[in-house]
Amino acid sequence: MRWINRRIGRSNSVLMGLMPIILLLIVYLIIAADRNAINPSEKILPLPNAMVDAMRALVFEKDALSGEYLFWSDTLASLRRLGLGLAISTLSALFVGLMLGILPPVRATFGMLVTGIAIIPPIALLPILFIVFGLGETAKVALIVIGIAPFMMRDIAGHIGSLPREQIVKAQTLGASTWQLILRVAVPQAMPRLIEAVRLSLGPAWVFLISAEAIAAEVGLGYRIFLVRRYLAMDVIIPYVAWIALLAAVIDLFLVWISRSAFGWAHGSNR
Amino acid sequence: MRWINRRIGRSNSVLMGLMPIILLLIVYLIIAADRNAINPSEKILPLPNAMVDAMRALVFEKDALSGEYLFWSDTLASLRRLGLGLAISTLSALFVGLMLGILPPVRATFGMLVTGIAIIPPIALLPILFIVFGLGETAKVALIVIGIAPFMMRDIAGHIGSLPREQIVKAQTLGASTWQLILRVAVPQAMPRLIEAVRLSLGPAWVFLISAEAIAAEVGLGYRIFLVRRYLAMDVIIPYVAWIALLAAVIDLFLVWISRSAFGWAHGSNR
Amino acid sequence: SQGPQEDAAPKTDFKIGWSIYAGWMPWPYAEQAGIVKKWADKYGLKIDIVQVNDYVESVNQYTAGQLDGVTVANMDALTIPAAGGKDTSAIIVGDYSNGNDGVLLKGTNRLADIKGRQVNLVELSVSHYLLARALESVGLKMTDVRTVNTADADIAGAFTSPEVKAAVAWNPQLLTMKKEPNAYEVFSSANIPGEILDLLVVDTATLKANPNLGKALTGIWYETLALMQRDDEEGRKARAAMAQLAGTTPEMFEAQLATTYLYAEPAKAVAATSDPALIETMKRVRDFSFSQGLFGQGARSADAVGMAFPGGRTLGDKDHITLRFDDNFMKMAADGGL
Amino acid sequence: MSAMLQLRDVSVEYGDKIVLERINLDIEDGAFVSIIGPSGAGKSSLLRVVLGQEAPTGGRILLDGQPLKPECEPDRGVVFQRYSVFPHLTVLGNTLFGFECARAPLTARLFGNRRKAAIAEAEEMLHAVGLGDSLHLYPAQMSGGMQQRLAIAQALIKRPRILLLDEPFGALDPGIRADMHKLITRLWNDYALTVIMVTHDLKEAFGLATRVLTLDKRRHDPHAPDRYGATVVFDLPLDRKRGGGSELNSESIVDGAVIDPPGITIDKTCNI
Amino acid sequence: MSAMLQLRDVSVEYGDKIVLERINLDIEDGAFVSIIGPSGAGKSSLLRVVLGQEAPTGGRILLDGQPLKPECEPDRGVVFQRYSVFPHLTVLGNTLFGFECARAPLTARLFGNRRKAAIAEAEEMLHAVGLGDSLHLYPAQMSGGMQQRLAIAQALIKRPRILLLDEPFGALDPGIRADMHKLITRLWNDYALTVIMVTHDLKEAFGLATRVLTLDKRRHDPHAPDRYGATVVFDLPLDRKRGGGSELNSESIVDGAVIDPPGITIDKTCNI
Ligand SMILES: Nc1ncnc2c1ncn2[C@@H]1O[C@H](COP(=O)(O)OP(=O)(O)OP(=O)(O)O)[C@@H](O)[C@H]1O
Ligand SMILES: Nc1ncnc2c1ncn2[C@@H]1O[C@H](COP(=O)(O)OP(=O)(O)OP(=O)(O)O)[C@@H](O)[C@H]1O
Ligand SMILES: [Mg+2]
Ligand SMILES: [Mg+2]
Repeated sequence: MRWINRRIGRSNSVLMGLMPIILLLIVYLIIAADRNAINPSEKILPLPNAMVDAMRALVFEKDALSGEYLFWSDTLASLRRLGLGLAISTLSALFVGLMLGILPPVRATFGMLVTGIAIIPPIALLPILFIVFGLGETAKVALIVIGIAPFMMRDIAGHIGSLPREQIVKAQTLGASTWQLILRVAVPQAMPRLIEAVRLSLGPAWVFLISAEAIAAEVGLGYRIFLVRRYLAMDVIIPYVAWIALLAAVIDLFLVWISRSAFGWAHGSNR
Repeated sequence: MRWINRRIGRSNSVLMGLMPIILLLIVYLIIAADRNAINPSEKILPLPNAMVDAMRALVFEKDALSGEYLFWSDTLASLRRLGLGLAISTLSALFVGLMLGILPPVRATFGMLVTGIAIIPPIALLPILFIVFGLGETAKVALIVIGIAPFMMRDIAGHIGSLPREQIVKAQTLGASTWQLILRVAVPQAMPRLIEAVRLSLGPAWVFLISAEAIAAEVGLGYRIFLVRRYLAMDVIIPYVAWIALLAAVIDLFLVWISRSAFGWAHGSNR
Repeated sequence: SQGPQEDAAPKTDFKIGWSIYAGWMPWPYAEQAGIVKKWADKYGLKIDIVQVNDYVESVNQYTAGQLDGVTVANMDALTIPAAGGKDTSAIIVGDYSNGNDGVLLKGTNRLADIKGRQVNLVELSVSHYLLARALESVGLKMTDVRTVNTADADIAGAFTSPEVKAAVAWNPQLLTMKKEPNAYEVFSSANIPGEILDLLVVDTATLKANPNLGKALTGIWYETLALMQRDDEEGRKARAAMAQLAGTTPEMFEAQLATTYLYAEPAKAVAATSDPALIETMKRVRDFSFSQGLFGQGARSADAVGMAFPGGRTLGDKDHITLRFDDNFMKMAADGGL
Repeated sequence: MSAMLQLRDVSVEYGDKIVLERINLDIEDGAFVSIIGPSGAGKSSLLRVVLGQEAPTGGRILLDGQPLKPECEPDRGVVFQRYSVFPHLTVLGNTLFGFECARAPLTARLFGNRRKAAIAEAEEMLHAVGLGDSLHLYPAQMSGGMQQRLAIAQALIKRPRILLLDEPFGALDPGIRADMHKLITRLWNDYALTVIMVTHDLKEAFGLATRVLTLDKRRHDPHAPDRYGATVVFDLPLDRKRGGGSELNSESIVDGAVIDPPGITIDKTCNI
Repeated sequence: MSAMLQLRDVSVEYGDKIVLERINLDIEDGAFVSIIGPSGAGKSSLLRVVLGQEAPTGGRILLDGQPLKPECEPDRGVVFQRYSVFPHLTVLGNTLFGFECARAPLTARLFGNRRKAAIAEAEEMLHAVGLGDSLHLYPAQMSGGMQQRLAIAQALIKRPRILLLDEPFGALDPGIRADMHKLITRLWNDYALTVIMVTHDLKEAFGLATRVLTLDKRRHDPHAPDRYGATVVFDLPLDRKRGGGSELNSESIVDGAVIDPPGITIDKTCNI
């Protein structure tokens, strides 16, 4: 059977998907074991037992200074910032993306601006951001929003802009005003795409979150990673990154699930 | 006339697009003039004349030590890295995206891996990156590639995966093998989307380039920005960022032009 | 593999990393001025002076074996490569910070007012150490302040934010931050002379296999220092070039040099290295680092990392000596034996 | 009184290609106009300009004596050739859409009793087009003919003043097609609609309409096929009047169709 | 010898909805089978399983006695109901695609003389379907009927062993439709094709085919409309034989059609 036509069952697919990941893990273990054999205090590629040791204190023991379980307070702080950043970005992307995509005058006026903002690397202008947003939580959330929202806006605008013209015409002949058309035709059809855009932005969002936490923070996953980078504690960094990947994967799966259950029409077998 | 139906002419659209940008400039000038009146050694929001002064030496004067025009050698170095990073990302996105999108077994095996890589924030693993790729040009290009390629791969895979099933079936009934189907049906239809993905990735690519140059470089736009950031020399940083935005905008327009001239079929009025 | 315990074979190509700091600017200048090539040729070597913009990354890369040597502060030499099991030799003690690091407060010039404030600084760096020493000097404890980790590249920008009321930083950022209206320097490394040392370290195994590397580096260093110390046109030109390499003006650079105590003559450096006060300093640095957990979760005592000093004196675990203060090459330079 | 819809020298071009050339046409209020003509002649293009979806390249279109805005208004309904319905709405949702827009300007959604009333109306229409059993299917789950019927129901339920139909019954079997003929005739009668319908079925064209237009090229240059556009070559008024029964004997179609295939004979003398 | 294509108890379900129920069918080599039936009966679904695009939910399909792989092979050609052509290829490119796949396994592109020969062949086919003037248009620039003709040309030029047509002539005017009838009859004759065609035009169904199948539900439960699926309710062999002339008097259609509208009369006695 031709490769294009081979359908893979659900459980098989999970198994096959795990294979390369397990392979990578094994490769890592071999290289790490090798390096550890040469240098018993190897820091760069620690073995799992070193990671477990390093993490145990962070996960299960209260920090003497703050009286908190560092790992969990890091996770909570980062998730709060990420959630807020994603929520603001998603809402503004929906709003601005729709306007840009469906209203030619808005596109003419603000299209260039959004492209411009999308293009300017925000981390280059940090001092100005500090003035506007200060150094606290606002700044961190703002960096996430500035980092990912313009991309999402453009993506949604592009998607809405390419809705078949017939649909727009049809809606108008059925009496839809601009507002009704946005509410009932554009928004619902933008939703699955919006979820897709959030999924694609998840990686960049973490990047900006970690950058923000690297710049000024007292708690957070990115804070901890950049802090312990000062003494090359890969035995903490690697578990933290794995934890971030796991969190991101869970969010990703959750988004897929939402999209499938709420917008089934967009996932039907397209005949 | 309803807002949805207002078509804006080309020249009008340019004028309207410039308006908010000019407005922002004016706002900047007012605030900057204000701050400069209060504090004559204001550093964060410099006035244009300060920027011109600061840039003159970089743009027009040979550096005594290296005998180079710093601004131009920075630009050249950064553009080379960016170009290489984008080229590698684009090619790998095309290749991997196609395979993931069209071949179910490949998707089952590597889909999870690509998602995983897309999700892991590469800057958290910088030490490992530099160890693997060294401190030279490779690492900088690699950071760009790791930063944007997974997103592009997923985007292309998604697009190819949602090609109407009829087309795939039709091609097979016309005798196309998997290879021919990829070559003649999937690749050409992926191209406009690929250009779109490059456009959307341009912003993140600059972010990663600047991050890489901030860590290890001797020349480059991001290097210079981070070098003078220690002195809060916004009179250099702002022109540099503006220059980056201009370069990015030119690349963006160029990509739009390529897409329109080479893939006209994808831009025809969809009736 | 780049395992440091391996007996490195003799080789001729070396990479030395540096990052921007007043006391280290002689290195890139020496390269541009041809001094590096001159000495390298003399010993039949090829020495590459590599700039790493991000200081921590330069030390990390050295630890990872990507660089044969790196410019580093004494505390970081101890906590990153040495604690990471990489046997490291400090062959040049270049200077100590004599005001290059400082504690800044806004709106008050009394150090004691820092109590209860939020302090922005690069955590776990020499700034942290300086803060600890400053607090100690007025009888405060670390828990009396709240520290916020702030990236060194951004601390100058962050300090302009009205939220930030206290910060610890080093030059050149410190100079920029001092200009902020209402900012006072309430404590500086000038109050603890000789405790924050700037070193050139190389991999011990590489050095053993290639003693010529140590000779060439020491030769380069002292020839360049001699040049930049001159008060004539040439000396000024050298300093101006270094200023430009650091991305700043000659005036600013001179100001930074003024707070850097350079051991311009090798004899002085040798004296400082063999002074028992160095052991005292390193003990204090070590204890601070251990209390902050910088030796990693595995370390059970401050003695986990062993250090060796001239004259066979040691500190900490004698069986695991990974940081060696080696004055042999500086001695050779002092004796004109290079 | 002048005609409701007036086309004056209307032409449509795509780039160099001239599709419609100087079309002059008056359509009276309440007319049922069939448009026939070869494939690619420009029938759909003509509907598009009348709909307001595209502006003609040349000439003017007047509606009630006023220039037509290049915009689609709810007084004109349409069924596109490639039947397009909203993929994110069910059959019922698609049919309700017009009501919801008209009756709930702000939310575009109906609730409570008003919703029930609207649903009842929609269900009646859907039963009439034979989709009474498929209220909750999404378009992706329907056959081609079902989607086409949905598009018809969606347009008819609004009772637009002018109804533009582009091969509306093309994908339907004869039985359902006959039902549709009856339905459209009834609505045309009861609500005084003006209908413009493109079709390839001559019997349908002549059977339903009060007037048949043929669109074709008058001149053809074999070396430059795009040089001349199509125009109205025949304009045939029929004597069918509103209120009269359909000229098409729908009964015979239903009788002779799928239900009883052996009854069908190919009648060579049948000249359509 | 057993039939070329054998369906044994084939059924198709979508979720709870039973569409086709236990279909048993033998189709001989060289047959021309028309399938008629009400909209939504499952005609397209039947074509999809025969094509291999979908696997039947139950039952077996045998081709030449071998189980059919759930995969589309080049021995089966298809024209979909919603004519789908490649949007990124011109008319010529779409038509050449089949040749290029067959004759250039590696590059899927032809060059030089081989390309010229292929183009000549493609142009001939495109002339036959009336697209000779539109070689370089993209699908987005064509009318519905033109796209449908392109899809037909694309499938016919490969001369597949089994040709599956889903309402192939639905969007065509009578003149072109008659040309198409002649074309398909000629190809069926000359290349010994087996044709399975879904159509709503009874005259077409009976005029072209050697056998007419009617697909419909045998039982219908008004309270559970999805409960029973459609099956073959009538299976009518006709006496048309390969090589014989078309039963359809195409001439009369061409004569009586668009070219000369006044000649058309609605013949009420015409029982189709
Ligand atoms: N993906 C799906 N999910 C649910 N039901 C479906 C799906 N696809 C098709 N159906 C149902 O299958 C039935 C048959 O569809 P099919 O397209 O085969 O009909 P058809 O006989 O070709 O009709 P038409 O003449 O209108 O084209 C329809 O009632 C339709 O609702
Ligand atoms: N975007 C376009 N660019 C170029 N030519 C176009 C475009 N749209 C339509 N045409 C041309 O306009 C002509 C008329 O198209 P139209 O769709 O109006 O035909 P039609 O009479 O509806 O045909 P059919 O009966 O096949 O639907 C066609 O020849 C087509 O090639
Ligand atoms: Mg048409
Ligand atoms: Mg069908």
